[in-house]
Amino acid sequence: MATLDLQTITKSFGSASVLTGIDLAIRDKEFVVFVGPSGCGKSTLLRIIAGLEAATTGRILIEGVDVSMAAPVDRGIAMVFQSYALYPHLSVYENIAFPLRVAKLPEAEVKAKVGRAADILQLNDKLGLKPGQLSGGQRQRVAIGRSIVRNPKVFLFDEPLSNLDAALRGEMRVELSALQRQLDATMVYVTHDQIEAMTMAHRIVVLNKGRIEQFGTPMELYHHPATKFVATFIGQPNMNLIPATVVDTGAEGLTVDLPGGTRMTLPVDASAARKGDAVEVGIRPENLTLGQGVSMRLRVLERLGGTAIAYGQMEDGLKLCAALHGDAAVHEGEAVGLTFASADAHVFDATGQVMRRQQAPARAA
Amino acid sequence: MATLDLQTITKSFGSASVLTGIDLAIRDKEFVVFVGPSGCGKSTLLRIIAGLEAATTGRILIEGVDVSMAAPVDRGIAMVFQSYALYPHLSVYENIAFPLRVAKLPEAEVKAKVGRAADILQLNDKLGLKPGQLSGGQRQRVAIGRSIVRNPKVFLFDEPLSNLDAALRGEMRVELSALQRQLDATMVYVTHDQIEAMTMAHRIVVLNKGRIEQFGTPMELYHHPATKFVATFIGQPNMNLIPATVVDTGAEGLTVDLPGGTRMTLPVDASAARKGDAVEVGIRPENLTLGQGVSMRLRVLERLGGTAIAYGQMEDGLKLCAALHGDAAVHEGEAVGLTFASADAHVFDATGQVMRRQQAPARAA
Amino acid sequence: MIDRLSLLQKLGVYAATFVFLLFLLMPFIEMLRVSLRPMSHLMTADFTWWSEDFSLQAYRDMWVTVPLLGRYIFNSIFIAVSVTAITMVVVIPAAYAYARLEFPFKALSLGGFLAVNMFTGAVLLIPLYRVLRSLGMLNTYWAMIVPGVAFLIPTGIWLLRSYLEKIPRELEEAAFVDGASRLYTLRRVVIPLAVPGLIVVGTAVFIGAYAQQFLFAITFNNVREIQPLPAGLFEFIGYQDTTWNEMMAAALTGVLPVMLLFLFLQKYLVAGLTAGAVKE
Amino acid sequence: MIDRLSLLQKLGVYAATFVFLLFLLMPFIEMLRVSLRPMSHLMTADFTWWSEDFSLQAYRDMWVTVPLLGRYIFNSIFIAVSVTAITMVVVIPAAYAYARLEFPFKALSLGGFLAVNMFTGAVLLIPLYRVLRSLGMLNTYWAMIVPGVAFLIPTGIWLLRSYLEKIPRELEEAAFVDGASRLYTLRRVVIPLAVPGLIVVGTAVFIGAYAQQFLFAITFNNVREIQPLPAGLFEFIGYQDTTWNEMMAAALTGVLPVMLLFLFLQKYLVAGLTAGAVKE
Repeated sequence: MATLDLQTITKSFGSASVLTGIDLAIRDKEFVVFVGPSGCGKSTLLRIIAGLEAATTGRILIEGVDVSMAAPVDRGIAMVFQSYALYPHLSVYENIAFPLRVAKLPEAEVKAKVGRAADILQLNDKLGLKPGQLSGGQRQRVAIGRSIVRNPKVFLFDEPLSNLDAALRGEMRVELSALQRQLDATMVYVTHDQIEAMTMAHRIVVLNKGRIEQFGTPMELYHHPATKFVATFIGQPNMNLIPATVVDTGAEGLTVDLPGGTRMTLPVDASAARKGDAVEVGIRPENLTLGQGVSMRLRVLERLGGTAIAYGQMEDGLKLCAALHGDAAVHEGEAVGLTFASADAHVFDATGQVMRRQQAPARAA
Repeated sequence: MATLDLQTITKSFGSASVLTGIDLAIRDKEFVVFVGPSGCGKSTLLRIIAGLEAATTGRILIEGVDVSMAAPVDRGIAMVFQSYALYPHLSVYENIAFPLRVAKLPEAEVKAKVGRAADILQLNDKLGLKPGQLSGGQRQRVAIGRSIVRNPKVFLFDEPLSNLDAALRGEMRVELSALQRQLDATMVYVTHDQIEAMTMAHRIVVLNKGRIEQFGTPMELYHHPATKFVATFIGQPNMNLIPATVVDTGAEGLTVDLPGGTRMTLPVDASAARKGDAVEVGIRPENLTLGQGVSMRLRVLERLGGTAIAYGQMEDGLKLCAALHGDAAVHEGEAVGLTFASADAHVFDATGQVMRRQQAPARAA
Repeated sequence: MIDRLSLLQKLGVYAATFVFLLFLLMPFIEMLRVSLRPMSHLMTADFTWWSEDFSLQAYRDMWVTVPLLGRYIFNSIFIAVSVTAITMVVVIPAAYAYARLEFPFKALSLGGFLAVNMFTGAVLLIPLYRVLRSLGMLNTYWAMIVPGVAFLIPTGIWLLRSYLEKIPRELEEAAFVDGASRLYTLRRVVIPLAVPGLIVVGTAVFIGAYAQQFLFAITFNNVREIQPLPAGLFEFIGYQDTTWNEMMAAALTGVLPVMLLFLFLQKYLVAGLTAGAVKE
Repeated sequence: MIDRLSLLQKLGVYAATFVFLLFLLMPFIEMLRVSLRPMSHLMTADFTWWSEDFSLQAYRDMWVTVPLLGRYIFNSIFIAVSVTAITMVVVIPAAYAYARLEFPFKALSLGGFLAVNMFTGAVLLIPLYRVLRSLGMLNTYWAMIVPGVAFLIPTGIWLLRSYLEKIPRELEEAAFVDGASRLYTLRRVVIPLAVPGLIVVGTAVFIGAYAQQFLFAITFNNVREIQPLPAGLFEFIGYQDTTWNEMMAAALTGVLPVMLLFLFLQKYLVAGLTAGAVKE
């Protein structure tokens, strides 16, 4: 339905800078997720798009029209709040009808539009109830119902699943994905949960300290994280980071010494690296296997059926985590050797920037 | 250090019954997790053990001594609260020392005990700070510090990780497991998160509507759920439940007709079943593979790298979920056939009770 | 939390509660006792809880002694109701502004309101007299209504503000996103949710208005027909002796209709007093 | 939420705020003006904001006209401070009980407190007189302190209770689990965390005590030496004429030390007024 462009958005509260120069072009019908740790500015950015807060500088364009100074209702956006923000004294019907009442639509039109929204969200038999009588998932659906009756161009979601329990969260994730396809709408979704981001988004914006760390598809972020921050934020359990020293650079990659003395040549773009540089080798727990390589003392083993997550420490105290086969014959307290394929390694320089991997899955998911 | 026995504990608020006849024997040095949906009574049960609420009937024994009428401090328990309950006006040192101050210990002894707790929890350089200056994980550690200075016999944890973000939660889970080993203490831990329960517990108590549904090791619960409730509560994504009709019973198991006409013989104890009975066949998403069996229309496919979670609906509207290989050649919107090994199936009768599986992984994890 | 008290401790708690309430209620009990006894027995010093000469005679005689008594009771209630109505009309938007908006001198003026209350009693009577005289309001109902409103607005804002702050901000933001104006939101969202708080604050203002009218009446009004009850009670003080028993009976009778109203509102008052944040 | 106002609307908001504050502050301004002008010019009806004959003469003369003025100011503050201290000692445990414990007649007595306040002004004066007389307290400081305490306890409980309720219950439960008694918890956990609330409630009680003393003083006391300022002001009313300007000057001077204290406490007051639940 609509494109959404953010141009050099900044936001400061007094002397505290919350957002610094956000540039972003969201395509029509795209499902974009803003993800990042708390305090990264993702909610503020959403509220600026909604018109609940004013950007300090910068422009917001919806369908190419500058709406930076427009009221929320004139921007063609709708927002679903974290707490759902349902009016406890109004029925489900009146909650969904609220935006239409504000717009003073005739009763017949209100009835038709609320009915259509209730159909989509399977709320027909709940219209007479008060929000207090609904379950968490139903309240969530009422909040979505209120947002769709106005046929907005862009939907904004502010951590809509954070108040639900784990099982329901998984279910609603699927419902929201399906809804986005059904409505064929542009959606912007804020969450701190990287799993939600990875499973729902067409493209993900990773925010950190008010800046965009990376903007790309889930698989791009997983296989080609641009920075150490993205690499450790995406994926569960977190990527391991092992300090290493550059001993050689060449066309076939970067040769490094790992702690414990193992020397490996990693297939990354080593053009900027120099002999003797301190780098960090990133390796995902799921890419570590038992074998000769680095050694750690196993502290805790979590058996999850198919896999077992092994947590341990290297001699110098560095924590490591490996996702092993469920039947791995290792025991808590013993020393375990771990190895990995050189193609699975990520390398980050001292500033946290990645060295481009040469061999890795294709960019398309 | 101590055993904990609950004998026919019940609790009612007015006419509302919250707990109905809880019997439980927790072993010395055991890590037991109470898990269940909100409102199942798990927190109330913990508060009764702590002495914050009185049971309506029943007895609590710690190390074999009846403490039902004793004050919390005389029970030899310590509790870590969901909000951590740190005193914002006191320093970390004074927070940890609080129980010792109440007990009017001499200053030298207080200093020694707080120092020891701070060593264990790596809080030595934070003792002068106020709780407001700490991160979430550090506050958590201070709360634990306050609980260990008194050398309690039993530690009680009330959803201690629910205020932390996902990454930190994983880390603290490992810390807590390690701490339990280090202190060699009996611990009771309440959570609504089945993943925490599965990864941390020696044994899990699954509570539902004030009753114990099952008490066993994580692997027992995963492979041998006693009821439909436990089966769907444990494991993520949730177990699929497919309605089926019994066509034959025998020594080799139960023969059923699945929707779509497939007939399978499932190796379960079918002695109580009768021909024509309606049963539900439970099958975990990770045990479903592509093939001839039941058919569903694929609605949403979440690609998670190694695996892809497929959500769909059968013809009669029943929702199914399957965890497929990441490279599975299926697309959203198309019909997909799914099959499973008969040994992986669980069968539940009309009352939700399981029929014992004949072939299944050993009971020990 | 469990408080395990021995039987003796429990008895102690109940006894302490009883003594405390008795201390607070002492003047009322004294009023009731006096109103029930004949004048001639009043000066006997013995204090008994129950006496055989109790009668309702004073409740009959008082209407004769002070013929305008009914009028005084009406005036009292009329003035208190008017003050409450006018105050609430001003207080609701003002408290909302203090709860939600940012504006210059917000904290300072909120503190200043407290200071205004300090003068309520006496110090301000003389300048108020001058202000009311120059406005031509002396010896009218306005003389008792306007000062009441002026002094109760700060208290009302102060009390209502904390109720409005408990209404989740997201509810208003949601209305704002849907195109509702501040006033529409106040009318359709905030006020309906604040009803328990409005009842409590309205009651508190009413009580304040009732308590204050005496001072304003004796200072700014000397027209008998519009005098409120507390001032009218002085008519029981005769040239030769004062009919204390009738005076107390009249005071209790005047408050009775209000007490019945409170009893009727009790359920809402308790709800308002114990209300936390609005849950959805 | 963003409120986009045009320049004209903004000017309107400021103008409305100004008029509203002016209305509230009018009596003070009038007091100040009168105190600054010589007696002979007071009766000229013209209202001007600033006049050339303003002088501080009245602030010097007043000490001569009423020699005990200093004593009156001291009495006022002494009575208000005593009332506040005694009230707070009773209110803190009582408010804690109302915030946290369950006991019989809880809601009813809380509502009853409101009703007590209704009588503050006048109706209760006469029975109070009788009670105080039989206790032998007339014409002592106690005559002005005891009724003040009795009437302010309900208000104090009412106000402080809502502050104490904001303290997370888990903090107290944690102390309880660690073996602390109710009183230890109150002393070491609850009171330190409630300091902003205690300052606000203490201030409100002090203001109430200051405002009420006039009525109690003129009714229950006729000893000049222990009279508080508001009653002492009447000495400016002479046989022939009233030195209005000195009276106003004395009223303002008497309140000045209190105002300075408030200014000093302002930071804490604002903190208390704007405080939400205690965060860790």
